[in-house]
Amino acid sequence: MIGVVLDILSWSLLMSGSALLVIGGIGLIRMPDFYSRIQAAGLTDTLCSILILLGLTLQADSIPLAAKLLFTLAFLLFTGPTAAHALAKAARHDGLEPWRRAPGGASSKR
Amino acid sequence: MRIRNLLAVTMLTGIYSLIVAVLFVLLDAPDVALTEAAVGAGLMVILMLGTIALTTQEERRQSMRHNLLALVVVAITGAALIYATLDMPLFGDPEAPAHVHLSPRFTQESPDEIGIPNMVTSVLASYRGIDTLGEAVVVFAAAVGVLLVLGTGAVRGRGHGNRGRARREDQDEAP
Amino acid sequence: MNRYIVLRVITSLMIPIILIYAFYVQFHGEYSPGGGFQAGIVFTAAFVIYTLLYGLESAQRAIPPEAAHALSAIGVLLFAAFGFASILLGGNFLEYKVLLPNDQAGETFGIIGIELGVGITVAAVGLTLFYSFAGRRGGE
Amino acid sequence: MMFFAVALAILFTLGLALARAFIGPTIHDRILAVNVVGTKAVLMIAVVGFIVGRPEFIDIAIVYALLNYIGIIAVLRVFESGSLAAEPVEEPEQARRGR
Amino acid sequence: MTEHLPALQVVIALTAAPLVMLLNRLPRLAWGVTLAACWATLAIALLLLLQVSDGGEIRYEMGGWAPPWGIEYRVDGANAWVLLIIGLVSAVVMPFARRSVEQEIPADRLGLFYSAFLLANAGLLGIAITNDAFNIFVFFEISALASYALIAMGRDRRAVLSSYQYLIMGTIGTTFLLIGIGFLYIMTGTLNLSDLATRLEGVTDTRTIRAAFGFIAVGISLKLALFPLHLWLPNAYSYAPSMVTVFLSATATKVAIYVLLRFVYTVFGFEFSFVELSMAWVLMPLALLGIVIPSLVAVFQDDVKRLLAYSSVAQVGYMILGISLASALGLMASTVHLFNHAITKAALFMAVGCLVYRLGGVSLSRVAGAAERMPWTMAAFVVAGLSLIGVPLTAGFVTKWHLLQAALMDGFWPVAALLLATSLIAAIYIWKVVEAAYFRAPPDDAREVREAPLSLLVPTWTLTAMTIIFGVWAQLPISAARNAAEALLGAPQPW
Amino acid sequence: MSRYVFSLTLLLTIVWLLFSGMWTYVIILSLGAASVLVTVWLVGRMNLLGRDSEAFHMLPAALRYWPWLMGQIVLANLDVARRIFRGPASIDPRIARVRTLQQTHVGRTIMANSITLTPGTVTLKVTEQEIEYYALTAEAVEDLETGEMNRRSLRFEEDLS
Amino acid sequence: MTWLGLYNYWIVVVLMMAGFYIVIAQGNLVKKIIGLNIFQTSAFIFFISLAWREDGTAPIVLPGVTAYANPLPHVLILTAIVVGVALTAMGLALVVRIHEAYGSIEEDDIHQQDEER
Amino acid sequence: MVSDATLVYLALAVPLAGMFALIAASRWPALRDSLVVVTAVAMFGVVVQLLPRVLRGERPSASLIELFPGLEIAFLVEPLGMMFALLASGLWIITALYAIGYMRGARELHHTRFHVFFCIALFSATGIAFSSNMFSLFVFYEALTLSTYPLVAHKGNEAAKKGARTYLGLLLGTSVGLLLPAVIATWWLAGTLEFTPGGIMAGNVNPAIGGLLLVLFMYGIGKAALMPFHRWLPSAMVAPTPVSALLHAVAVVKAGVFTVLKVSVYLFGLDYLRELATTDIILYVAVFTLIAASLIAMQQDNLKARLAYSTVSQLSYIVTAAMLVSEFAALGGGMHIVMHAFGKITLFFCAGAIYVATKKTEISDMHGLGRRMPVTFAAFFIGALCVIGVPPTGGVWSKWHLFMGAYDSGHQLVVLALIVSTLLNIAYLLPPVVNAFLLPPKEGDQGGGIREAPLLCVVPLSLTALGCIALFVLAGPLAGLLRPYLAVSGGW
Ligand code: NA
Ligand code: NA
Repeated sequence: MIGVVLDILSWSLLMSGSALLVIGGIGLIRMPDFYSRIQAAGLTDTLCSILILLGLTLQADSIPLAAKLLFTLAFLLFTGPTAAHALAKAARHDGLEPWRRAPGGASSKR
Repeated sequence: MRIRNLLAVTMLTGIYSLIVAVLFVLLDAPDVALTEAAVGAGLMVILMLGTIALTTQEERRQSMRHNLLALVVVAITGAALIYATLDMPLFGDPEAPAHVHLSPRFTQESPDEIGIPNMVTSVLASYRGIDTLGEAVVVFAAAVGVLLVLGTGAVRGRGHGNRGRARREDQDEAP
Repeated sequence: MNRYIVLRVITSLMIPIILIYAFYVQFHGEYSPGGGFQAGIVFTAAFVIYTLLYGLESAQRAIPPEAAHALSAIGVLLFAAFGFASILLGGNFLEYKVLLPNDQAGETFGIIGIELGVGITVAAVGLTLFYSFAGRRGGE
Repeated sequence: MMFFAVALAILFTLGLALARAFIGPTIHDRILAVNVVGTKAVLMIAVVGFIVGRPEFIDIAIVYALLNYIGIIAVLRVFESGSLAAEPVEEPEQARRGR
Repeated sequence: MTEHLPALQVVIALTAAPLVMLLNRLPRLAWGVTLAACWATLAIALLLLLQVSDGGEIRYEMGGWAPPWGIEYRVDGANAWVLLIIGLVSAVVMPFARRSVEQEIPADRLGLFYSAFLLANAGLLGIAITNDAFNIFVFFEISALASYALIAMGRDRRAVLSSYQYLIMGTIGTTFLLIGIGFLYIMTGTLNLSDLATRLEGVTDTRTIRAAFGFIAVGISLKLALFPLHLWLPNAYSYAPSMVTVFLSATATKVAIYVLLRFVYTVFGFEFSFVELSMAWVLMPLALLGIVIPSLVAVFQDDVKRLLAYSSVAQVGYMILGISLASALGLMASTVHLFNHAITKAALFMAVGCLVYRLGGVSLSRVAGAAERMPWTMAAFVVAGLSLIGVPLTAGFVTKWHLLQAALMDGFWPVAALLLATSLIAAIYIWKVVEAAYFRAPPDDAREVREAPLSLLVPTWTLTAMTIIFGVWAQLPISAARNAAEALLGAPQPW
Repeated sequence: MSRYVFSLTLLLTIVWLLFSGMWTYVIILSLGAASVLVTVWLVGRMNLLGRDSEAFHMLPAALRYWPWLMGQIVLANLDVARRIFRGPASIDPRIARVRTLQQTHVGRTIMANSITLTPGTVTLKVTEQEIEYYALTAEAVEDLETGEMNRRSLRFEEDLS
Repeated sequence: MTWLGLYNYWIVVVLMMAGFYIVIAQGNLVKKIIGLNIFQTSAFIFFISLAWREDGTAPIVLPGVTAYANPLPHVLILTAIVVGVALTAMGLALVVRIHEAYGSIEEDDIHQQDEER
Repeated sequence: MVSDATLVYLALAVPLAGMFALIAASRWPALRDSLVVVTAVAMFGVVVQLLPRVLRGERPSASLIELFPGLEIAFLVEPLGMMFALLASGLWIITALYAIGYMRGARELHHTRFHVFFCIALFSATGIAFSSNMFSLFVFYEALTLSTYPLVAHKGNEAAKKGARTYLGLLLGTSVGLLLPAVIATWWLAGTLEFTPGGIMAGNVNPAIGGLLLVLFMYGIGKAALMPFHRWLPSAMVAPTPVSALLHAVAVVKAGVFTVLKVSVYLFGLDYLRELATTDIILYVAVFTLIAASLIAMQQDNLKARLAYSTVSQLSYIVTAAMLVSEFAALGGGMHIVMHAFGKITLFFCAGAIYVATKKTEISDMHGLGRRMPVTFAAFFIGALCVIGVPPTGGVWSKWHLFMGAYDSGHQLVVLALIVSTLLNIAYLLPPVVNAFLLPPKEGDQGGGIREAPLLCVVPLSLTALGCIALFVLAGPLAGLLRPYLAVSGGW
């Protein structure tokens, strides 16, 4: 019984993670500039990793395996944003300007 | 499509290694995958970055010389490789000579003979121990070679690190 | 104040973990993927990232280049020592089963030993290479 | 079966990221793409481990995650300052002052 | 302990290397340890050669694992001969090395340098002694890696460049070799050379095995600098430090040729290589071109070292020619030339090393008039040069004699004629140097030059004397070469 | 100092045991013990002991902070995913700054990483007084200016000391 | 997966030849080494493929399983990878020195300089 | 009683020992020069010791080393070799005296090197003379080429180096390119290289191949200067005169024709030679060379060049003798080795003496010199007569045998050619003497202060001139010495 519940839970975690992953990948292509693509990449780095690795952890059959999966997750959560920050910082440092909407467009909302 | 920045090329090389590593996992070769990941995405990238840092990031235009001779050599080699595959056992065939000759002893008896479950380690360290000693020596030889060619890189006793090389060092702190 | 706050904080958290992980890879090569070579590279990686963020001088204070050089040789010698020990104990070169009364135990012992030798060599060589490249200043 | 679905999704994203790595256009885009490929490969290896029935090979994923991170930092370091090593670190006391 | 000689043959040099590296701060001691290791290596090689001189063989199971599961070292007449060549050259070159290397290599890297030398040495020994296809690859790379480092230590900036080019070419070569070994493995499931020979019998008609033969042959040909794959060699030999040139020219290509012989004769078998694949018809034209063209190029060189380097390519051609004659006598001529050329070329490059030591360089204009100030050095050069030309009573003549005989026996008259013509070309390029040294006035800015020190002269003359000794008492090398040929052919021959 | 050595040793031991799973093999356990000691020694040599952070005793504070952050991450993810579907027309990027309340490296790092971790914003530069960041939308800037994240990460920092 | 037959080998061949072409035709010394890496790595795939068997699993003991991939090629390639990185390190070190001596890492520039001398 | 082998070794060892002594004494010129003479005398003494034994019909032999089974360096003294060795070592004594005088008088440098290589050349020549098989002979033949190279290049100027290059190139080229393959093929076909009475080819080598081998041998023995491979000989004239005298009138060129005779008689055998199609071809090449070289000699104004072409021509006499395949001619060929040696060395000595005394090298500059250097020119006259073959010199006997041989074997054309050639000899050898005595000195050539060359030059040339005359009487004993060589070769 518990097995079935865990399976279903893990299933849904994995599926939603995969969905986010695909969306992030599309964003990586679709977003207009480097900074906005970082956000798309962030999508895949954070929640997506969390969902997939948690989903896998539920399938793990030993403590070391579960520990390693969670460790991997923690590691990704630590390093992902750090790398993203370093990247963005370097780009900024290099003088890369963010993409702006055309004046008079939706930005006038603010 | 040409990518002229060597940094980008380096990273793509790392990616290639990584994809190959994934492939190795798929092919049931976790030890090799681990090594390929460690080397191809780790050490190799670091060494290339070190080289680029000491030389240049930009490749000159048209350093690729499309010459006919190279193309012919590559074509012949490729044809020879394809030719060679034609009589090979099919991919994954359990009856292939590679699976019936030496392999059975390694996979069936080595756990008892050696007492450890990782057959790759058994073969590597015991059955083919001298190969592995050779491998360690190759690594050692690389150190000797690089020390001979590049020196030790010791920074002690020669003032401060690489300050002279850094560019735009302090702008970061500006508001 | 320095420009790597975020990186340094995160990384200094990670370095001990990377190091212990390297040792884990080193000593579990008999049971799971890994072994001396992979462990050596992971070990080197810890020092690479340390150098990236704290400078070469700090890294060389932690493990001086001379020590790395010596260790790269010592690792090989450790490996070879197991070979010579096998000969002295009546076996062929690298015949670990003669090292301990029980054949299987001897093999395991030998493998752990030579993997350690490989690990030491690879880690030390990795460091040596990294030092040589990172510490190089043009046209010596 | 569900692992296959996840693997396919990862493969899809890997492909898109690879495309971004080739397209660029800036070096930053490429590094970003490489980073994405790296982290997705970590997931891929973890999932493949389950597919081939040997999930304990997650070790490979961990090593890769580690090296990918270091690689990205190193690339940025070289790109920024043209050198692998950071400038000498300030005194430890100064560093601890922040605590 | 004697049963461990095959292992010790390689392992002594292999473990001396890290030891010597630890002694980097004590260069003299490092040199001493290296010397001791080389002499021990020579002693072991001699013992092994004696043990197999009756046509027998020695087998040694590494790690106590029986072949084909474990790696086996196997010594027979053929590789004992090659081991002796390596041992001899390294044992003679080390005494020579001390002064020469101290002058050419920075003092803080001497230990590293000797360590690299030992690695190159151990690699070559390992290639020669192992009976495992993949182990050959590993030792190839050990020696190659060390060689790249050694060559890069030359003082000219082109040394580094030529080392790089050698690295690229050499690595392509070993990768080809690896691919070929892979093909063999996929069809047989084994790596042990003897086991391969047996298990190949059923599958030689497959395309995979034919391709394996091709990749292995091309890969090794790159390593042995077979024309036209020789491009790396002249630069590498020209710009390397003197001692390195001496050692590599005398050993590296020889070992590669041995590996080729091993694969062609022992693994694939004479029948497959020469009858089914008609290998001779590929090798012979290449060998002939490889003799003629580099010889001609050598004539036009201005730098003595470079001249001798091109001559080395031509000499490789002689060895390959002997193989391509596809006869026992031709094979024997090649194997005896392995030795004769090793001592001859080593002696020549040592003499050049002496000149470099005193003159700083060896362009013809710099060598001009050297004979008067350095009579012993130049005398050694002349004597060894005569051996290179193939003048009677020198080692070189013994080779030519058998090679010509083998060519005539199969009715290859034009080949014989070409061989003789190239001997004359050799006479021309050697004589260019002799003429400059003896009959030209020294350059005006010539420094006060003295004869090379004894520590350089004695090794030089040791080898020079050998070119005479083994040209006069030729039975020794000839019987060893016959033994080697019989080991490769797998049957006694009616010589 | 000994506090750091102790907590590090403990952390490493736990990590080793979790990874290893071979709790009955004496050889492995003793090798593990040796590994832990060598690692601690090396970390000491690297001058990292108690330098910028100390992983182990962050745990309680982290446990309090993380659930909230998780929520933020989920919300932000959904937002960005929606905007990816709508295309570039739906975003309005800008660069903004927020004053930091934190006093330590660790505190500022947590703030900075939290900004980055929530999709839609990424930290560009961290100084003593403020964090410069890029935001995909105006809404994201407004969220940060409410100071919720600032307050919570300050709390984290206070928990640590 | 025998349905893959030999096709997978052919893909490997294409990869290998791409690397090989870069080695020969590239004038940039760093890229040449990268080409060499691709060439070698692709050759490694070939070896690992031949070790795989469709009814097997990774060669680490799994209770109840008897069919394992052949560990021998894995060992060979482990060694070959290590050899490859050692060669790369050496090659890159040489490139650094060439750059110091010639101020360029483009083959044409370098040869031109030596000819001028 | 010294054993045969010891004597043979001693004959070879003396020049080598002398060489080392010379090197040791190089700092003391007087000592060094006396050592040269002592060595030459000692060597001649040793060689003479062998003569009685050979005359008694003994064949002193020694085997030095065996390279590998069947291939050895070994010696056997037979009449032809005995004669050659006596000739070379005997004339060396005189040449040594002359050389000392010449080197000092002409202010040449590097005396020690000069004498050292002279010793090696003599050693090699002796080795050639005593070789018991073709391999040994080949070895010493090459050694002779190599050791004379430094002598030819002695002056070290461009001309000397160029001449020496031609010299070495042609001699080494022919020997390695043609002689060596011939030797190897012979070994392979006949199974031995031993000089055997009656030859080793018959029955082993079919005449078609044999004919080819003959061509290889005859052209391979470049020192015999058969056209078109004669160019080395005039080139060698850049050498100091003693070199030209001993080596290029005696040791080197005679080594060539000596080898021709040995090969014809002991490898091919006259009977076998008759069967070969190419024998006549070589014969006519030799005849052509003989005439053509004479014609060229006539056009040379440089005295040494003229003598050189004369030598080319005279060598062809001996080759002709061998190819006539007549015992009579072969005897004549053997004798001509000696006769021509004495005649030509005298002529070279004279040329050297003229150079030392006047620095003149061109014949047209020598008008009227006869009265100032009467001894020299008188000797020149006698030498010329000997070469031409006019009584009372020894030359007449060898020519006589040659004529008879040609006539006997029915080669009328050759007889005619020999007559024409003799006339040409007269035409190019006598004018220098005649002009020197009869014509007045050229305008502007005061000739003031010209006297005879130093005594060390004049005495040797007088001695050899006397030798030419003495040979007229000694021809009988010489023929007696040589007869056994023919007895075994011809079968009569
Ligand atoms: Na964010
Ligand atoms: Na983010």
